Amino acid sequence: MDRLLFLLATGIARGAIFALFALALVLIWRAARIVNFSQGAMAVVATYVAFAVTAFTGSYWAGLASALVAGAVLGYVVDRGVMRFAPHDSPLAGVIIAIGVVMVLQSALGIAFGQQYRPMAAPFDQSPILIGGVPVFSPYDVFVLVVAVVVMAALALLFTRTSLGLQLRASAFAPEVSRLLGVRVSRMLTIGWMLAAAVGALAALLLVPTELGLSPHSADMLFVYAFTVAVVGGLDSPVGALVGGLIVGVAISLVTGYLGATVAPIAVLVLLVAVLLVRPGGIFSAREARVA
Amino acid sequence: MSVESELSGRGASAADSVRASATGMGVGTPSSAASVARASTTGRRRTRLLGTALVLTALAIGGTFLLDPYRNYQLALVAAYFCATAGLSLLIGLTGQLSLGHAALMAVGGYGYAITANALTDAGVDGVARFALAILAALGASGLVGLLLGLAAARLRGPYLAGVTLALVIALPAVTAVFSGALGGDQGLQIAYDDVPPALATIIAVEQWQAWVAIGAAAVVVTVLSGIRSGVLGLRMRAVRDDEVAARLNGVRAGRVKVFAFTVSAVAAGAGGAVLCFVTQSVSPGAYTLAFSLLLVVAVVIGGLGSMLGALLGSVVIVLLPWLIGTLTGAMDLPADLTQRLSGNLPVLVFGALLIVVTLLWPAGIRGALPARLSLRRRVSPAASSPPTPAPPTTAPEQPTQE
Amino acid sequence: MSHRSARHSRAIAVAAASAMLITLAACSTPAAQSPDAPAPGVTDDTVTIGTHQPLTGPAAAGYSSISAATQAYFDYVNSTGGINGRTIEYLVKDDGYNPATTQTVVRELVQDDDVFAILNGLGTPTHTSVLDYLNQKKVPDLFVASGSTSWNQPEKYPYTFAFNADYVTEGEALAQYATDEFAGKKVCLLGQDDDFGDEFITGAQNVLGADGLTSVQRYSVSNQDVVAQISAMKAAGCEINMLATVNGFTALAIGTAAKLGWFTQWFSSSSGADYPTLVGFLGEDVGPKLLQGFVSSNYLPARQGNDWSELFEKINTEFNDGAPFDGNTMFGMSVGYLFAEALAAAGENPTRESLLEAVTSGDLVGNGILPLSFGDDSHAAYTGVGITTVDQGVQDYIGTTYVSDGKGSVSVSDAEPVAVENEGVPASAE
Amino acid sequence: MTPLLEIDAITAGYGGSPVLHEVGLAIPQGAIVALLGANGAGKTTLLRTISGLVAPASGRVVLDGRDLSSVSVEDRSRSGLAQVPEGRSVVAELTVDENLRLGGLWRFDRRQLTAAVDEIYDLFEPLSRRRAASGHQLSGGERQMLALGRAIIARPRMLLLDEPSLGLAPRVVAQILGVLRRLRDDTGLTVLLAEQNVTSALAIADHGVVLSLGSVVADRPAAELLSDGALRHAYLGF
Repeated sequence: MDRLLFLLATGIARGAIFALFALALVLIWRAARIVNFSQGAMAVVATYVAFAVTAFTGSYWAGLASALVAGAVLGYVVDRGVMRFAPHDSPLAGVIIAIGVVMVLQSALGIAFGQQYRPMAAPFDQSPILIGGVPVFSPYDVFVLVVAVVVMAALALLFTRTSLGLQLRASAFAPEVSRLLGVRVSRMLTIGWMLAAAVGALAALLLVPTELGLSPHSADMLFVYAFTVAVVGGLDSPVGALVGGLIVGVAISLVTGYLGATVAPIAVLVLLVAVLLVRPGGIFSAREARVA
Repeated sequence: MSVESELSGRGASAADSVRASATGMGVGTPSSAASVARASTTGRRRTRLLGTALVLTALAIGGTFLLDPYRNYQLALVAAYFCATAGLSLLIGLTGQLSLGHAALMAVGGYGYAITANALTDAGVDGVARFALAILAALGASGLVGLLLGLAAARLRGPYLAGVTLALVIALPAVTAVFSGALGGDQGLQIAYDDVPPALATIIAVEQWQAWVAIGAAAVVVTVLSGIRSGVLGLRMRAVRDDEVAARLNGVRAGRVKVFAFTVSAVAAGAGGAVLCFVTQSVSPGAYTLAFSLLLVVAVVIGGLGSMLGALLGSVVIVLLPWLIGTLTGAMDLPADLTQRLSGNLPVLVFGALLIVVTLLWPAGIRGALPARLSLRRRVSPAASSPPTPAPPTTAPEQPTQE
Repeated sequence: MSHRSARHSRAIAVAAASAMLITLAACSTPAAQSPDAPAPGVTDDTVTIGTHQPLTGPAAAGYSSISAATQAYFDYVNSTGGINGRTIEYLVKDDGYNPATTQTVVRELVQDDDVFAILNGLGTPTHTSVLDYLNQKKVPDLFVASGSTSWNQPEKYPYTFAFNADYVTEGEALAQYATDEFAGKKVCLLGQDDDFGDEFITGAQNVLGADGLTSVQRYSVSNQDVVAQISAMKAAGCEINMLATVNGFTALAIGTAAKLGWFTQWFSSSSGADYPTLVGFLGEDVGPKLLQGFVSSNYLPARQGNDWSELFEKINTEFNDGAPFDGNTMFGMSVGYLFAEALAAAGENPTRESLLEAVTSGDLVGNGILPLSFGDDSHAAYTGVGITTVDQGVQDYIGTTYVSDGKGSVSVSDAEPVAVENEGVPASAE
Repeated sequence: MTPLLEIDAITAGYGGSPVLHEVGLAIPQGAIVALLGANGAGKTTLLRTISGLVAPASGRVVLDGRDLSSVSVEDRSRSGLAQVPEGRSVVAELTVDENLRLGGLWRFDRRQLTAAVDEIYDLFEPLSRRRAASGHQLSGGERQMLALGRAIIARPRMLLLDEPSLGLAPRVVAQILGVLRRLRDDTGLTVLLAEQNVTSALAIADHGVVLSLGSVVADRPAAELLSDGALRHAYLGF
């Protein structure tokens, strides 16, 4: 029982990071109908910026802020520099270009910084607090959860309560009509990329201190798991990203704990196939009609 | 090059042609006149296809004599990759299904080959019998996995399918670790080595023999795929890609077409994996990574989606480019540290940049940019038409077209 | 349809031309090697050898510095005039720890670059994929960088020789040390989910008995989260925790345990026990504290406080741009030294056969803390390991060395470490 | 007096095959002009060219003396040109309220916007009862009202309407056209109304333009069009 609680807590803490990253995927999907395969690589680039800034200033928070800025800048560059020119007649073009961006960014990082892991310190203690003798969340886990909740709440407010959010949603759902109404859809698309890339960068930044350290491949598995999360939840659904993130995080934790680490990727595959066979658009798919 | 000939030209017309063919000769009871006409064009097409295949294979086999053993090994790799990229190109280019998991399907073929070959070796079977049975097992295994995956794929669209295939290739090492008894875990399986047949032993080296076998296998796979591609089935695949609803309304069973395409593509990939296993005498999960899967996609895209010649050119590029870059950086007198960082990374950088540039500026790939001579010949040919349209003009994603 | 007949006649012409080629060309024809020709890769003043190493990809982080160290050692030897008047050219090819790439680059080394031998190819899955090939081609495959037992199969792979003490031996020695010094404690094990973990577990069980391990946990390199495994070991009440982990995961295991408030005894394989690397992962502040009392096995000279380390550190400063001096540097230079020794012993005009003879002669001594075991029926380099501990930031031998008989039985050895001679340049053949 | 909207020899189409050939029109301030013609005559293409969604191969669109050639769709809208596309394209994922606000975002601040939205609710009474309903819950008539309301909320000078009556009950059509007429009378709104429903369009229009196969074949006062039997037969089918 204790062990179950412990594994659940661990799964939730990691699931929150998956959910954040998946949310970033959902944001771009909604805005541009592109699954941003390059998001992991973009997030790692931003995390390198954060690493450098933290090393230079000695402040974790300056690093965090710079990761958000760097993420947004990258989002701008990738959108305006590459994605905007993607042929619109093929739904595959965006995916393929994104794969190209991954290859470019990761190899550029490898050439610039080499492959070694650069350990990143967490801003809070990572030792779990004992509750009734059971180690549950560490202060850092709590920090991660709080950040995840705050970011999601802020995004929800942005999208539902502000005119920018209204324009972002309208541009995503009906770009042509929005333009006829004077909405600068192209700018909204770029803002969507910047927002998503910043959120993705934040997720990677939160993940790295719990792992071996920063390397050009730090976000590879994060992307795979978060993509699973987004697909399980439904690419159109931010709520799906949140719920999917927790499901996948807890599932991986339980499988690793009870069946072994080796089985985890198989469990993810099985989960993915099972969900999609029952609901081909993910658990929270709005409707079948809106497809790429 | 009739490998390149296409029945139908631009994507938009594919649905229309199916409409015509569905009423005339497609799924329903065909009118006899139409079926006669079809039989004769099919016959002509087949003859020409086989002729081309034979000539090209003979050329490739002849070419092995000009190469040293290492180039012959590279040629064998190209041939093995060609099996897989040809299948993948058919899948992506014709049905619009994006698979990021073809490396896993190749691995299935490789394991099928290795397990069968080892069992046969233990049973005392060797030579051609062992090779043939092991290849059959490889094709069967990859076909089965492809069928299962295709059944799921038929229900899924674009990114969802990409997600499942991505998870498949990620799960491959886990599968081999869990079943390490049969699959050898991380180290994979090793097989006994097939020497040059005694009759040829004095003429050719083993690398050359391996290249022959690989070329032969690729020739068979690609000829079959070309046949499918230019036949009624290819037409139906295009129709499903362009407009699934329209295709359905015209009697094309979209689900079946997709499952069929996925299965065929998986078998082709499996053949590639089996050939690779034959050439290298081993198969292991580390060789079939996500990065390799993406590299196959790179090959198909930069070669030119949907085109067999493009798949071949793409395979050549992914084999030769890393070697070329390595040779170049090796020749430059760079600091050791920089050389180390460039090695491995630079080819990936170039591949990524190529992928972006080709998709943005050159959507028909290398194949589409070939000199006019080839396209001229195609224009004269009656059964051929305009170059392949890699990008199906489907109901485009809603996206603003400009600033 | 005239174009078609034109095509056919062209096809026939092409076919005829290729038939001509087939009869004329002899480029690929296997030629018997003339016995007087110099060995591949050997000229009057150079010997070219090659290796495959993970310089990129996820595994590069832990290992890419090894070949640089070997290269630095060869540069040092070359600066003194080389071996028997020949400088050693070391071709390092990146395989990204991908067996498919290994196969390609090793063929390139053998067929295109005509190397004399392959030295220190790194990794079990990668090197396994070229084992058959190298032995078919009769290319000396020296001092493989992995502790798999696969390399020690003289009958099946006469051209392949190991370098590392194998994982079984390491597991046996560490388990024996636990039995000798920590009798009655609960011993557990965390292992990588591949041959590394499997063979290490076999070794531990050889000594402790089939159910002598209280808990056995596995991890997968693709998942950098070992909380579930460490918490299970903690819950099982483990007291001695054996690790078949690479450096990153050793650090991850120790760090994760610390986060769980669990400060316990660790026994690590040499593959994941490099002190400076571990401190790098754990951080300068807490690393030294968490690693106090850390036990591991090793067979190469300690990183500091002996003649070898002083020599290698000097070479590192001079020929390796002063790269961090760590376990990988020791390993890489030791490999270089052993190869130089073998090459020197292979004679004035080395051939592949004389090189193999030199290795199997049993005369090579290497630079380890115990003698090499190479011989006609052993292709294992070290059949034993010494125990090291970390005390106040210094990782050194405690003087206990175990030797395995290869049948599951371990005994204490009183072997003496090999001393440095001739400034670390093996004497050329007289 | 210079016309509010001037279309000068527009040739336009999709993928290189022109739908419109040298179309010219001039619409004076405050007029309601009916754009008539059979299905495929080029009515929608003309409207999309005016609003900027289709780039003409040649020719100009001039609004109030300003050449719009290099003006983006968004900025055309912001300079007083509103379009209600065919098919009552409300954004189905947004609520009625959000759809309306979207139309006025660029023009008003928060407070003014609320007032402007309320004005639309006054104009289309049924909508005010469905403020929180999402677009896909609305009836066809409600959608048309919403699309029209959203187009006029930012007080455009020129309104382009594409087949507003399509598929709607006559009563609803009358209501919507009535609103148009009132807007013109009250605010001087200029309207270009593409319709297949000739009678109801000409009932409120001052002027009629007939397109056939992408060319203007008639450009006359509404009453004249109605009385020209030959023209009606040839192009308007009644």
